[in-house]
Amino acid sequence: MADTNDQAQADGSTQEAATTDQQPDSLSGNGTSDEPVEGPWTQQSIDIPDGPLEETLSFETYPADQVEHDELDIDDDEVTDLLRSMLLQRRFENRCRQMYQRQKISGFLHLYIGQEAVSTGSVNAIRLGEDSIITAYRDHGMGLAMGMSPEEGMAELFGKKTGCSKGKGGSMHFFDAEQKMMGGHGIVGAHIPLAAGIGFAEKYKGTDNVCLCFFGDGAMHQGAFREACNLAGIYDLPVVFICENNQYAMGTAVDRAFAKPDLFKHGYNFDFPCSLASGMDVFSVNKAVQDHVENYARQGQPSMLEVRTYRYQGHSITDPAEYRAEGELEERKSEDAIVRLERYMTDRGLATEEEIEAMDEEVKQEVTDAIDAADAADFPDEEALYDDVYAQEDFPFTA
Amino acid sequence: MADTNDQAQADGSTQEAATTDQQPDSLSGNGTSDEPVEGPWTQQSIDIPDGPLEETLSFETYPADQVEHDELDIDDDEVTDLLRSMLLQRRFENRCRQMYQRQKISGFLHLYIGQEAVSTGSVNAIRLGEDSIITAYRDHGMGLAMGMSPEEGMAELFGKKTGCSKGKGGSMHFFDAEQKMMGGHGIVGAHIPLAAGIGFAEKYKGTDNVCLCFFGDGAMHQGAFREACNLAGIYDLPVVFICENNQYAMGTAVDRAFAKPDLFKHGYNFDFPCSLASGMDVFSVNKAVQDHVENYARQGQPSMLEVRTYRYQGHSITDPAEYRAEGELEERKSEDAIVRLERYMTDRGLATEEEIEAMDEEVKQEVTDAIDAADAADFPDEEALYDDVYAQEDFPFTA
Amino acid sequence: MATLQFREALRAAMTEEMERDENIFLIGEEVAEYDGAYKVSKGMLDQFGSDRVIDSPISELGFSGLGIGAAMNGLRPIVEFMTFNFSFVAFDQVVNNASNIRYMSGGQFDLPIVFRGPNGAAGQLAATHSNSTEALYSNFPGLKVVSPSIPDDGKGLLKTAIREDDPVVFLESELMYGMKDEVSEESDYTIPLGEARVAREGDDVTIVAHSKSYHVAMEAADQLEEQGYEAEVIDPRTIKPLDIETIVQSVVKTNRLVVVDESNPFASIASEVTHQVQDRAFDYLDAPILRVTAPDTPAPYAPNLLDEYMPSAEETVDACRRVLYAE
Amino acid sequence: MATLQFREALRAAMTEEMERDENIFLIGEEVAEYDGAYKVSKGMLDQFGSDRVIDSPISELGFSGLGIGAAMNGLRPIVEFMTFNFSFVAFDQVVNNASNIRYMSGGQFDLPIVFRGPNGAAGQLAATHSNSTEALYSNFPGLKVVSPSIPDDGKGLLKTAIREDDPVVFLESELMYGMKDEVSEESDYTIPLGEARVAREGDDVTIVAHSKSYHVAMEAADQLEEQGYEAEVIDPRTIKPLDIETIVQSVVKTNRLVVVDESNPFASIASEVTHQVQDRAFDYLDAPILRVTAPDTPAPYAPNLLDEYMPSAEETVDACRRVLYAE
Ligand SMILES: Cc1ncc(C[n+]2csc(CCOP(=O)(O)OP(=O)(O)O)c2C)c(N)n1
Ligand SMILES: Cc1ncc(C[n+]2csc(CCOP(=O)(O)OP(=O)(O)O)c2C)c(N)n1
Ligand SMILES: [Mg+2]
Ligand SMILES: [Mg+2]
Repeated sequence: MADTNDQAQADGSTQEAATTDQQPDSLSGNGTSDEPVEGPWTQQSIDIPDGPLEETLSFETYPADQVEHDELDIDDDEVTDLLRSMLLQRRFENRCRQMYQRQKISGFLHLYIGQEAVSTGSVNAIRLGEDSIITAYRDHGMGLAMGMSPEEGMAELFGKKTGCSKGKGGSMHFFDAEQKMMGGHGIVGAHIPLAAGIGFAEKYKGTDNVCLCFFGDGAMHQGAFREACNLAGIYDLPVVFICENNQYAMGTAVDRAFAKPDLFKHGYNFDFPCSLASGMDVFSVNKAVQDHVENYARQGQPSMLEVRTYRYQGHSITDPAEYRAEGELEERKSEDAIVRLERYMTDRGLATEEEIEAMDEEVKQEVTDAIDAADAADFPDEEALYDDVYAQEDFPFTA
Repeated sequence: MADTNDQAQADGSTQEAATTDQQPDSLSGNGTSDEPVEGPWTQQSIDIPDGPLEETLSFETYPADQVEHDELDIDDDEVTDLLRSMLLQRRFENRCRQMYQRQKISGFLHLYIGQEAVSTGSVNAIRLGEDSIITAYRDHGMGLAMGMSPEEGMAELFGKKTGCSKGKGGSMHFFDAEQKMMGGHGIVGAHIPLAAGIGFAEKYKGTDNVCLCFFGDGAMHQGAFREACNLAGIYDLPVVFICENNQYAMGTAVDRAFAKPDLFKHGYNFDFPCSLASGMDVFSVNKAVQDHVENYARQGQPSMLEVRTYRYQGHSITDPAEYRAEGELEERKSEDAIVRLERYMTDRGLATEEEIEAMDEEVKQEVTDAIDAADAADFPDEEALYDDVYAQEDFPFTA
Repeated sequence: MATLQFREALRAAMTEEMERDENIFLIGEEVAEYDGAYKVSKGMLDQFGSDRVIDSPISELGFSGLGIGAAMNGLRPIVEFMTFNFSFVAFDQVVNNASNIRYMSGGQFDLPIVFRGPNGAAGQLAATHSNSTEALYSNFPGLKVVSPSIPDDGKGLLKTAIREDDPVVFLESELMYGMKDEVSEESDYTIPLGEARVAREGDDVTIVAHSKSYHVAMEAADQLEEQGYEAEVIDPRTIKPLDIETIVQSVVKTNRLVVVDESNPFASIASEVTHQVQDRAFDYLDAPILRVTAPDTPAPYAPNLLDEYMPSAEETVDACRRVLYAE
Repeated sequence: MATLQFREALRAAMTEEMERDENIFLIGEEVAEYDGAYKVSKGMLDQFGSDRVIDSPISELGFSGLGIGAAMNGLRPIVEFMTFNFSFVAFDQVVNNASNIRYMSGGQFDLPIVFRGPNGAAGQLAATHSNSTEALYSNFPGLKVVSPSIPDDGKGLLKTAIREDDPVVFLESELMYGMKDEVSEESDYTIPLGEARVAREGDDVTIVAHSKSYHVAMEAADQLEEQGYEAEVIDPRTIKPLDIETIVQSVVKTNRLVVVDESNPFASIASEVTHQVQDRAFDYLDAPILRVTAPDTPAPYAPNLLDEYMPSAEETVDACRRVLYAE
């Protein structure tokens, strides 16, 4: 990012974090050989200003219950779609748990239950199929929210050839190139630089598409976060870095692991606009992501958004989550984003309880059908072991 | 770091970056099994406060020419020592350049000329032999400032067995375990986590020794910086993270490479006290490091200090440094820290020009003697190739 | 002797050593409050407190480096990688810092640090979570690499590793943590690094295998016995230093060698054993040395593909029969 | 044919490909304004502008990952590591992301990315700056590994690598950048990956060597000739896929093999060549396969130790004489 001459001046001038100053276009920052760099610092090393230097930061917030669907250009039918999307994720994953117990699913299984407003609210804020999303291994919800069919998802979990990744990736590796769902990634933090690259490609090709990069609170520990954000900053990449803070990384609560647990503020080191949103209200998420996408990412300004949410299940299916405080889960559940949206709809006459009930039944049936389809599908052929290792066809290289 | 409940509250309360709040003692942060964590966030995910949230930061500065030696508890003789130390580094490295041309020295050779006030001012602020220092590959100056003899240094550069690392490490790897000079490290940024570990060991053993960790502006790009700082923050480690900002990483000027070129502010993400000092005045450096050591590090509070300085030579001996702006080097040289200190001494009658001249000659002779000694010394015995690979003696393992 | 799970044997090693030497500490993700992702460190926080059993954020590079710095400054860290897949983000710290600082400093610093955790495939976890790292780490001089196959060795070797003044990469296995076996209760039970264990004697063919593959090899040996062949099974236990003498002696006797190693094959431990053995026992070999490894593909998720992927006793028997010219 | 330095041949490859396909870009430290740390990309910023020749901060993990993401999204990045020593901080990106994403996604993404830069020892740079990485990267399925020894191959192979839809690790050499030789000027000059080059024919002994070691091997072959032995020198050029057929054919003829490889020996390319050759040509081998490598120590700084450390023509001649039972 540039236009930092003033800041580098370190003259104590007040500056808002959420500015959207004009960014230079060159990918290599503000230095090219034609325009020789005239760094402000050449005046600076000796002329350190008298201190203390002060700087005031400002962060936008998106609390729950503050915005209604019509303010967000969401029409009544779409509200139903939002609920349907969230219900589908919930019902799908409830059955995943059961299928794991029945040993239809194996490996790691990280459930997203409780966080559905984040995926649904976010996906609704982008141009699906043009903008892209990348996330970590807790990815079923995002996949479904992006339009992946429950059959493809369930088949992947069952390790079937009809799965979204042909049974090669499993739970942590849902991919859907068509919808620009760029995965499902299992190494904590390692997909964050990929997001910078995805955004880079959009800028390079001259589109105004953006990339939403989701990662957990725990992923922010990885050096990858810093490197990726800084690159996005200097190359002005259309990426929104979204921390899905569900308050734990496995058993580690955020404030045990961060010197500065206000995660949304961590964009400061990259001069990003930074905001904090509630992840328990699909409209709050939607508004926050819309703002970040339209005001920042599409303008070539990377930014940081923290969404506070909560996972109801343990980290993975084998985690009893004994590290929670007593009553914590129950309290969280009382704010459930699905229940909230249902209430919102009935309160406003957008749907009756019966209609919602019917939709829920429909969704459950859809998931049951998905399970049946996945069950009926074939495992990959044995030769598939050697497929897709390389683009090159003649593989294995040596017999 | 802890006591962040208020910040995590994100309630917009004003907070100074340079606070030195009491830190908890437990190495595993503020969560232990005896004291169950009661995270503030459990109230928070839904109760996102109304925004915008504001926060005011405050940073200390240490400009040049603002502090005199007696205010720093430096007596008159010590001032002479400081000058001598800086002169030794300068003269030593000038001869290094020559010795490289004569092919006595090979490999990479990164000269520190121009930055001597940083090493000398810093070393004078610690308890040598108890506190430790770790730095990158531009390490000759730091070694000499810490009391390494020029013979040992020069012999290392010549690849002789009498070198400070027995000829195994060369220019980038000066080590002196005795003085707690923990190296000399060639992989950019990779020594920063080591500093956290060195500090960790001091805390673990219950000393109040500290570790100064020096790194270049370029090293702050590495994810290692983020990870190390955060660990230092949560474990309350006695480390001062000192960025020696000489304004370039190889040919890349700071503001081309950082989304936020105010490097001293990057401690914010770890809730560190952060300051900015001039590296062209040995007293400014000394005061800044003293403050950070005594007020923060010895109290178990990691902190961040940026020292603005300048390297007169190219990145390494083979770099013509054509990326500089015209006149830039000359302007920098006009602020030379050695010239400044000499003027300071003559102005105050601490030394006459003749005395300084004489000392300079003495130092030059010392360097000449070091060269002669290095020249006369033996290369390592051929079997030394197999020494010090392991502590274990019987090596190579197989014939 | 006590009957212990593998994880308990490892825990016993750490616990006994930590009781003996207060400079030893354990750091890693979820090792303390969570009792370890795989419960290897269960109860250790309670016993040693949070100054010595330390939860780390998900910063492998950071806490590996912290361990190395602490080792340079007088402590003896045990660094747990939740799995060795995650050591790749810390790769530079292990292979450039831990391995080289002693050498580059002319021997001024001891590096008494153990990097430990599970290695290799552990079920349907797909490609990024199924890496075998022994070939990578043993390529680097300055590191020692240990990979026990049975709980008793786990205990004895881990105790030794902790006492070493050199950095040790100690490779365990998720799938073996629950395995129960007899484990020595001697308080000073250490097993020297670099000594292979001849687990089963036989005259017909030598099988070298470590970690999970060792159990595959033992099963294969049983099957071979039924077919009338006596396999000698050697568990190298330490990959580096490798006890090549013991392997060569066996090959001199059997004239045939099969290496079982679940790693990807290219430039693997199996390749290395082949090189060293043919160099030293060329005239004794009656057949090419064969290896039974994972194929040269990433690990798949689908259960049938994964079955196909992992080395099996059947493949091992086949390889042995081939070097025995039994078909 | 033109006479070009190695660096110029590589630059020609990049330049021609970038002229052909605008989705190709170059990113790395100092590649643009500084013209490349070793001047490989000299002038490319001027030709292609700062949108396609891009200076990166010292964030190997970050910009490698950026390259991978860009490759997933339709571009064809060339990622320069200033040296491959620094790829270790990006190791996870290369070996877990670049190599696996095609597989884990069931083939939904092409990964047309080249990671290139100098590899191996380059004079007195000491241990952390002298790593040979070919064994490490070729251990990972999903990656291809190329390491040319002469400028013409450099050009032809780099052009091919850039056109591949698979991730390619392309290993160059600082010490060879200045080497001049004839290079094809054909506009579409590509050399297929996986085809070795028989650089010198001979009936007595086969020497396999790549990169700098290739030149050591050629020198050894000259010396052997003077001693009355004809060595066949094979430059594999591509480490993965490895053209084992060509090597085996040669061994079938010469019955003797020496591998020269400046890497540390344990689980190295040399080990792998040994394994594959003895597997396929067991009955043709008249002597054990020997390797001439760096010793199993970190690289030292002192000039005399470094001389001792690097594989030499003399050692290669000695090894050849040993397999020839010439002494
Ligand atoms: C580099 C790395 N280290 C460790 C792990 C093991 N691991 C998997 S998930 C996880 C916790 C991540 O927490 P967070 O980022 O908050 O995501 P959440 O599970 O809460 O969605 C850990 C430590 C890993 N996959 N990758
Ligand atoms: C991880 C890594 N990447 C790249 C390099 C090559 N390199 C050596 S020094 C350097 C510049 C570092 O600049 P800075 O940190 O500002 O230190 P300075 O040279 O200015 O003292 C680079 C890119 C390296 N040694 N390590
Ligand atoms: Mg989390
Ligand atoms: Mg610098």
